Amino acid sequence: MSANVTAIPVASSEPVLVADGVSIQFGGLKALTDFHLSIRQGDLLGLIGPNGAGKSTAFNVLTGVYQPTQGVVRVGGTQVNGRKPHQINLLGVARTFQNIRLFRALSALDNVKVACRAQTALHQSSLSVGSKLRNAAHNYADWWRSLLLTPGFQREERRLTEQAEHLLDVMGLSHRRDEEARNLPYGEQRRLEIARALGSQPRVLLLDEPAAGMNTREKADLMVLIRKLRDDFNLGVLVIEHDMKLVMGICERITVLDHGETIARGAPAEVRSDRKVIEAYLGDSYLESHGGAA
Amino acid sequence: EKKTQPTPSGEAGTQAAQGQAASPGGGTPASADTILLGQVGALTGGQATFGISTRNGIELALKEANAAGGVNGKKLAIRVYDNQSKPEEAAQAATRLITQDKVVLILGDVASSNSLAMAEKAQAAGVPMITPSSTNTTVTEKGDYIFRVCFIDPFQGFVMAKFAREDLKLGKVAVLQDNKSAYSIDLSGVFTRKFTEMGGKIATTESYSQGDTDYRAQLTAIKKTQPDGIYVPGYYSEVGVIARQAREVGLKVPLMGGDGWDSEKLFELGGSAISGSYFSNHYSPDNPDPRVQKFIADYKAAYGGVPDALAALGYDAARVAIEALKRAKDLSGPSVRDAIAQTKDFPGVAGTVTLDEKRNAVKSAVVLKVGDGKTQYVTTINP
Amino acid sequence: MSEAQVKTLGERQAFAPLLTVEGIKVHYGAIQALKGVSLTVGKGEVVALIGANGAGKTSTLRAVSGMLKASAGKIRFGGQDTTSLKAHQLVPRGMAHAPEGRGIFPNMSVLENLELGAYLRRDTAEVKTDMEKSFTLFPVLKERRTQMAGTLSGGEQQMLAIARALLSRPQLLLLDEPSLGLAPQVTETIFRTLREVNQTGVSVLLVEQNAHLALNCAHYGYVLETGEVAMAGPGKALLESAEVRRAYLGE
Amino acid sequence: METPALPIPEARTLVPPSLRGVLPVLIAIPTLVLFQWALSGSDFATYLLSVVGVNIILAVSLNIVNGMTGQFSIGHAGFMAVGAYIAGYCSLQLKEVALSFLPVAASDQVLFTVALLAGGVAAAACGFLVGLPSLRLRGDYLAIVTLGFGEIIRVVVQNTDAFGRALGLSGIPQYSSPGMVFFWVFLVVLAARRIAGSSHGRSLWAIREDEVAAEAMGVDTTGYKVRAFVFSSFFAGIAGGLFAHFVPIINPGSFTFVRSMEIVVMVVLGGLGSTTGAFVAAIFLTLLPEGMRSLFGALGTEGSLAQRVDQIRMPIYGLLLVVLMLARPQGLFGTKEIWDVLPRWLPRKRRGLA
Amino acid sequence: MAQLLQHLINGLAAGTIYALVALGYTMVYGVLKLINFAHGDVMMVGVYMGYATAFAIGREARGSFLGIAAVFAVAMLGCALMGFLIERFAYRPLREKPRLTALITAIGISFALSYGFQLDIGFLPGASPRAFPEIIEPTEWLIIGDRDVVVWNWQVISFLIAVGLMVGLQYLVFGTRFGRAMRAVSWDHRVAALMGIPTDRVIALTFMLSSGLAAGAGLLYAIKDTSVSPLMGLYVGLKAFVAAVIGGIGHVPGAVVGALVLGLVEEFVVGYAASTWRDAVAFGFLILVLLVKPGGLFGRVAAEKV
Ligand SMILES: Nc1ncnc2c1ncn2[C@@H]1O[C@H](COP(=O)(O)OP(=O)(O)OP(=O)(O)O)[C@@H](O)[C@H]1O
Ligand SMILES: Nc1ncnc2c1ncn2[C@@H]1O[C@H](COP(=O)(O)OP(=O)(O)OP(=O)(O)O)[C@@H](O)[C@H]1O
Ligand SMILES: [Mg+2]
Ligand SMILES: [Mg+2]
Repeated sequence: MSANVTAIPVASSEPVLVADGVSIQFGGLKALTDFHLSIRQGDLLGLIGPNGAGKSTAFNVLTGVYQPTQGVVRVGGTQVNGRKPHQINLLGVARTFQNIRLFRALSALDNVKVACRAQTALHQSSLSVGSKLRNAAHNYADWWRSLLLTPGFQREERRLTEQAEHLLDVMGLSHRRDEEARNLPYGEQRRLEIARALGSQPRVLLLDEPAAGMNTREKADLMVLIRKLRDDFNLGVLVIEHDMKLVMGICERITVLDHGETIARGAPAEVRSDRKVIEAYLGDSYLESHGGAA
Repeated sequence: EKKTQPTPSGEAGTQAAQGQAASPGGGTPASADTILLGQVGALTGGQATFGISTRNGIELALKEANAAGGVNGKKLAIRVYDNQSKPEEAAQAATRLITQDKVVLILGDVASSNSLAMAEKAQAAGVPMITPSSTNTTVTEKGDYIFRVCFIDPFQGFVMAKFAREDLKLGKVAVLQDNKSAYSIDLSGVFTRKFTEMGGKIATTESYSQGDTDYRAQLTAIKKTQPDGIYVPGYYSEVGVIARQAREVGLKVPLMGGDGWDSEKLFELGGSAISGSYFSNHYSPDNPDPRVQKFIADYKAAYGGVPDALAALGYDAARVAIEALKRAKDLSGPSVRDAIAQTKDFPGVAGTVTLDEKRNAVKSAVVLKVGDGKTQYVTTINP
Repeated sequence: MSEAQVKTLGERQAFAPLLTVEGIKVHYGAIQALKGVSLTVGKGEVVALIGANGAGKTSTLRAVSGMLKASAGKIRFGGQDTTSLKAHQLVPRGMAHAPEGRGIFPNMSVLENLELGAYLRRDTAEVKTDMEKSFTLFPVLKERRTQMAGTLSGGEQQMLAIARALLSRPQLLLLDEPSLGLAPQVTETIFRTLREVNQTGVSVLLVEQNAHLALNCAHYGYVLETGEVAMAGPGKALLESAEVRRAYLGE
Repeated sequence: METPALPIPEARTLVPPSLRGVLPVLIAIPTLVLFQWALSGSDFATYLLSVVGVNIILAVSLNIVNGMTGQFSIGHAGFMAVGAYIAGYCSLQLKEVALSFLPVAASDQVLFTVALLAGGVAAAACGFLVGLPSLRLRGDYLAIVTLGFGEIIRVVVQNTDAFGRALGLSGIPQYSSPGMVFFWVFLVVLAARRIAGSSHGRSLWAIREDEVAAEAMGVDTTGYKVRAFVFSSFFAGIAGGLFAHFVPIINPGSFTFVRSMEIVVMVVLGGLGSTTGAFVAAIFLTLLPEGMRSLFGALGTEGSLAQRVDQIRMPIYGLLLVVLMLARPQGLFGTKEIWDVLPRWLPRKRRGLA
Repeated sequence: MAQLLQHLINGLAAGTIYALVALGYTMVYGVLKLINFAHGDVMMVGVYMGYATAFAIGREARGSFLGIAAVFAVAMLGCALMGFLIERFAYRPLREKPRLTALITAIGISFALSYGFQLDIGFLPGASPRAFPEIIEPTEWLIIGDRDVVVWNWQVISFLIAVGLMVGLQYLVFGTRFGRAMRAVSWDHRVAALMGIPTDRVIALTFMLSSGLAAGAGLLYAIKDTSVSPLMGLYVGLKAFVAAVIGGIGHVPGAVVGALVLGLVEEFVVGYAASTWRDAVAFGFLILVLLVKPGGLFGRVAAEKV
């Protein structure tokens, strides 16, 4: 099955990304235990928890950076345990990083185009030898097309450029089109990372602390932006964030981790008033300053 | 389908030569009354000492010739280029000598791969080339412009096999060859063949790489086979150390080798361990011939130290060239080539040079015994 | 020197000056990050530096701590001209800098990181007690003593960076966005600690995105805009100013 | 504003898209024929230009792995050796063969091309093998594997009778001409530029910048690294084949690790990732020793110093490398190309343009 | 059996020398992440310094303890100074620059030294190998059977020195303040400076230590194999570098173990298989090790947290 992502029917009620009882251990440290999650397109979910709770680790497991020691990750119904991150990305899962990881010497446009490019690649639908060979043949043939500058290739390049420009525009970065990524201010780098992730035309977008390093005003803008992206691109979005205003403000459901374990899950209001969450994460003062339940 | 092979034959080469090297009518860019020769040799890298010895020998010969009035009133000069012991550098340097410096003749390198690379260029351009000390047979097979003033590997291998079998009466000999050197591999091959033909036995063949300094592994392996002698056709730069380490692991049998051994440094590197070993060579400094003794004295005065075979051969090659230049009717490639080809009974310090139809010198070889700080003449073996 | 028009709100509490920065400029290649920044930090004072992304807050701290060489201007610290001193020469004079991006040593254990904080100190016994103090401040660090710092979570790393900076017993602590990526609770802890530290007489120069927190905590504040000081004033006064509320608090 | 990987300029209306692929070739071939014709009769220039060309191919191809992809290969001479020996061996075997339907010269060139491609493909196959460990190995560890590979190739050749062992292969027909060499130079430069400007090139850049992020954005990093190795070693093999056909002797001593380092130096000096930088640096560093020869040659042929000039060349070369690197640590053009940088070196012009 | 034992001893002796040189590579790499390609050539220069000293003090003085000490002291101090100068002028200006640039200057210095010492002008020694004077008279330390197995005094001395240095350096790196500073500088010298660590001095000292060690290693090597030449640095340097990588470059005991393993592998290939394939097997072994353990025998590929 080598279906193209864009061909998948929009707004399916099928979950796109599913984690089923996922655990991972580093040496003796249980970073994530029995983690369950299910995201559909159009969902806007939050993942919170104290520092070191295992939130980023969860992202890494979902995107194939780490292999779970237990449990199953599924994307669009296919089990993806053992697959490489790029294969999972091609299935429609994109992410940003807690510590910005842009291609620093590349222009903003090229950063996005790198991700756009993925759509022209074949999906490695199975791990069989035949499919691998086919894939390899396709890839080498693709190099030849770009070497020969075939009209088809030129059209493809133009399409990529347009697509990337569009994404820059959406993220309000058009004026930085040709600037090297490392020269962008921090906030714009964060946005560029999101634009890049969108380039791979994901069905699910994972954002790891997108508001970190932003001031209150910028955070407010970001909230609007995330909602807009969800709607315009029909994305499932999962956000890790420590800014409660942001998380509580936009997320429909929230999962709370502590020491790798899921200690609460539910609507913001429920989570916010959960004793365990307050103890482990929010702190009593949060309750004071925000006046308990909404 | 066979095709006529477009190898640079003498005729094609001649035309090229007339177009370039010979066009100024023998004049050189330096000035009209100088004849410029060229040398390509290893001046840097692992084989640098060979190139430098050769250069010294050549330089001495030129100085003498110039002191004696030069060639037909013209002074001789030489340009020396380094080939870093690499064939492509040798080819480049040879090409530069031929086409930029417009030398009338080039003197080649020691290492056969490098001489081969030069020979290709010299032959194609129709510029005569003499290699002083490349003993590999293929070098002069490159064409009729390529000569040598030394004997060839098969002969030298044969000499030592004969000496080992008949004079030293050895039954079982181990071979330790330098795997990076075509010369060493050739000698070891010929020696192995001849020695077994004469009824001897090869105990084992081990190898090392030029530049190594630890041979204990090979020597320990050799020791196990309990040979009567060890044939080490390498260069003195390694042989000296090999001798020391052979003694160290408890091998007391004699070592034998070829002309690559010949250097004053052999005694320094080998210390007392090398004493009592034998090697075949082009000449013996013991030779009482006054010409030889004068050469040795002059060389000592100019460069310090006893000249090795490479210096002697460089000296001979240069003198053969100079004689031929004197005899040649002009300085064009073909004339010089013909003049060199006629070399007969030329009295060199490293034996009498007569060039055969394959442009190789037919010479006898001497066997020397290494003593304390000097070599000692043992015997002469004729082809 | 293009001294900007600095809008000053309110009177500054009197502190004996510890750090004085006069018109420093910093360049990264062709980019000019600081165009003449002047500020002072008094003994025992907490000073906040706020501003949008790329305003030059980090660059200011780097220039002060000697990580960067200012191309113009003067820096005086503890009564000495330190403009041309290198970073490692400033540490023994009482400067500690917890840099942006935390700058922990990932391939060393938590404990070793802390020990590096006390690199110049010879009073082993007191280092021990100081270390115990930081463990009570940040209990996670005690738990993770032997873990490689690189595998700590982001927040844990930030705590480590601060704890390490304190271990040199500085007179002036430079903190670059200490709340970055921290859970709300931890952020509070850190600011509480900051106040405690300040109580012991340590001056703090604090760069923060969370203007609310920072200005609440600070005696005095500066607002940086594109490499220049645009506004200055006591923390509370800035917090109440309409411009700051609009630009940095999103109100 | 420049970007490191210059995207294919869009909407260049002058040339129809269907032609853009082949246009450079159409221009190059007659140019090279002219070039070849202009050179005929000057053997030294011919030889030197061939060496320069081969080094350009080596540097530009290595730049694909070291510069664009950010991997660190120091075994390029090994791939060159594979190409040289395979192509040389083929030509020696085919020496007596002629294609009856072609004139001898044309037939030779056809056979030569076949031999070259055989060498290139063999080298590419080796590149594939060497690229595979990049799955697991990073940075310096990958580098040492490439170095080890190069050394293994050398030992294999040295022990293979068919390859002439230490003596090497000699008598290889001298088919290489500067025209041919520069045709391949042209091909490798064009290919490198087109790769750099394509989505593949961007993926390579991405790997160089941040492998984790590239992987997360759907770039098959291992696949790309292997392909970069294959591509780069193919051209190294071609360079080896060309080399073998003008020296025309090859022996293991020509493909040592020092040789690999020389190519790395060209790439770094040119600016990692800069194709034109590698190009210019290759020319400069190849001609430098020869230039010193000419310079010293002016001293005349007398005297012991004059005899030693060739010995002094190499230490000077080494010191010069240090000085050059100190003077331009980012390389000649950084990651940019000559047309991005040159205008800035000519300040007056720039102001005029701006 | 005796032969096996002898091979074992030979292999360890060869490995010991690799180990001493590899330690220098590993230290510099540990701090600067720089493959100091000039390391082998610095060693070569050190050997020639020792060579000159040995001649200067004369034949009688050579065998004495003071004589030996003088030879080692001159070579090691001389090299330490040279290491300092090289670092100061060729590497330090490039510290903020891409890592490969320093590698190129290292190559440049390597060329300059190895070719420079081939000149026969002035005090330079010329290209030919020279015999290193016997400063330690070789004596049999242990003889088994009818000289079936011989262990020499210098083999024992070198081995003990290598192991001692390994322990000492390991302690230096992990047990001392200076070592902690080295490791901090190794990760990020800018942040290290914020801890009060004088980074320039730490790096310079590391270089001097590594260069001094190289000289010492070179002298032991020269005592063992008696032949010294301008190219010795290239050959030994490459092998020692391989050894350091096998052990996990940057890892002190790893360098020693890797070197001993490499020495043994080479020895046994020559002794029991085909001597012509020695280098291929050595590198094949290296590649094999790396494929199984991508960070070398002891090294860890730094865990990168995403
Ligand atoms: N590669 C690794 N090796 C060892 N431990 C790890 C590794 N990656 C993460 N950990 C540990 O797993 C735990 C969870 O880390 P994680 O980064 O997922 O936390 P987090 O919830 O994202 O925290 P933060 O909000 O601070 O970013 C931490 O204690 C961390 O030390
Ligand atoms: N290493 C660098 N190279 C080039 N430009 C830089 C570098 N570091 C900072 N800059 C530029 O200098 C300016 C000031 O940067 P600085 O990091 O000081 O800002 P900041 O106020 O700390 O911002 P942030 O809130 O994003 O941390 C910015 O325009 C930035 O792009
Ligand atoms: Mg995290
Ligand atoms: Mg900042």
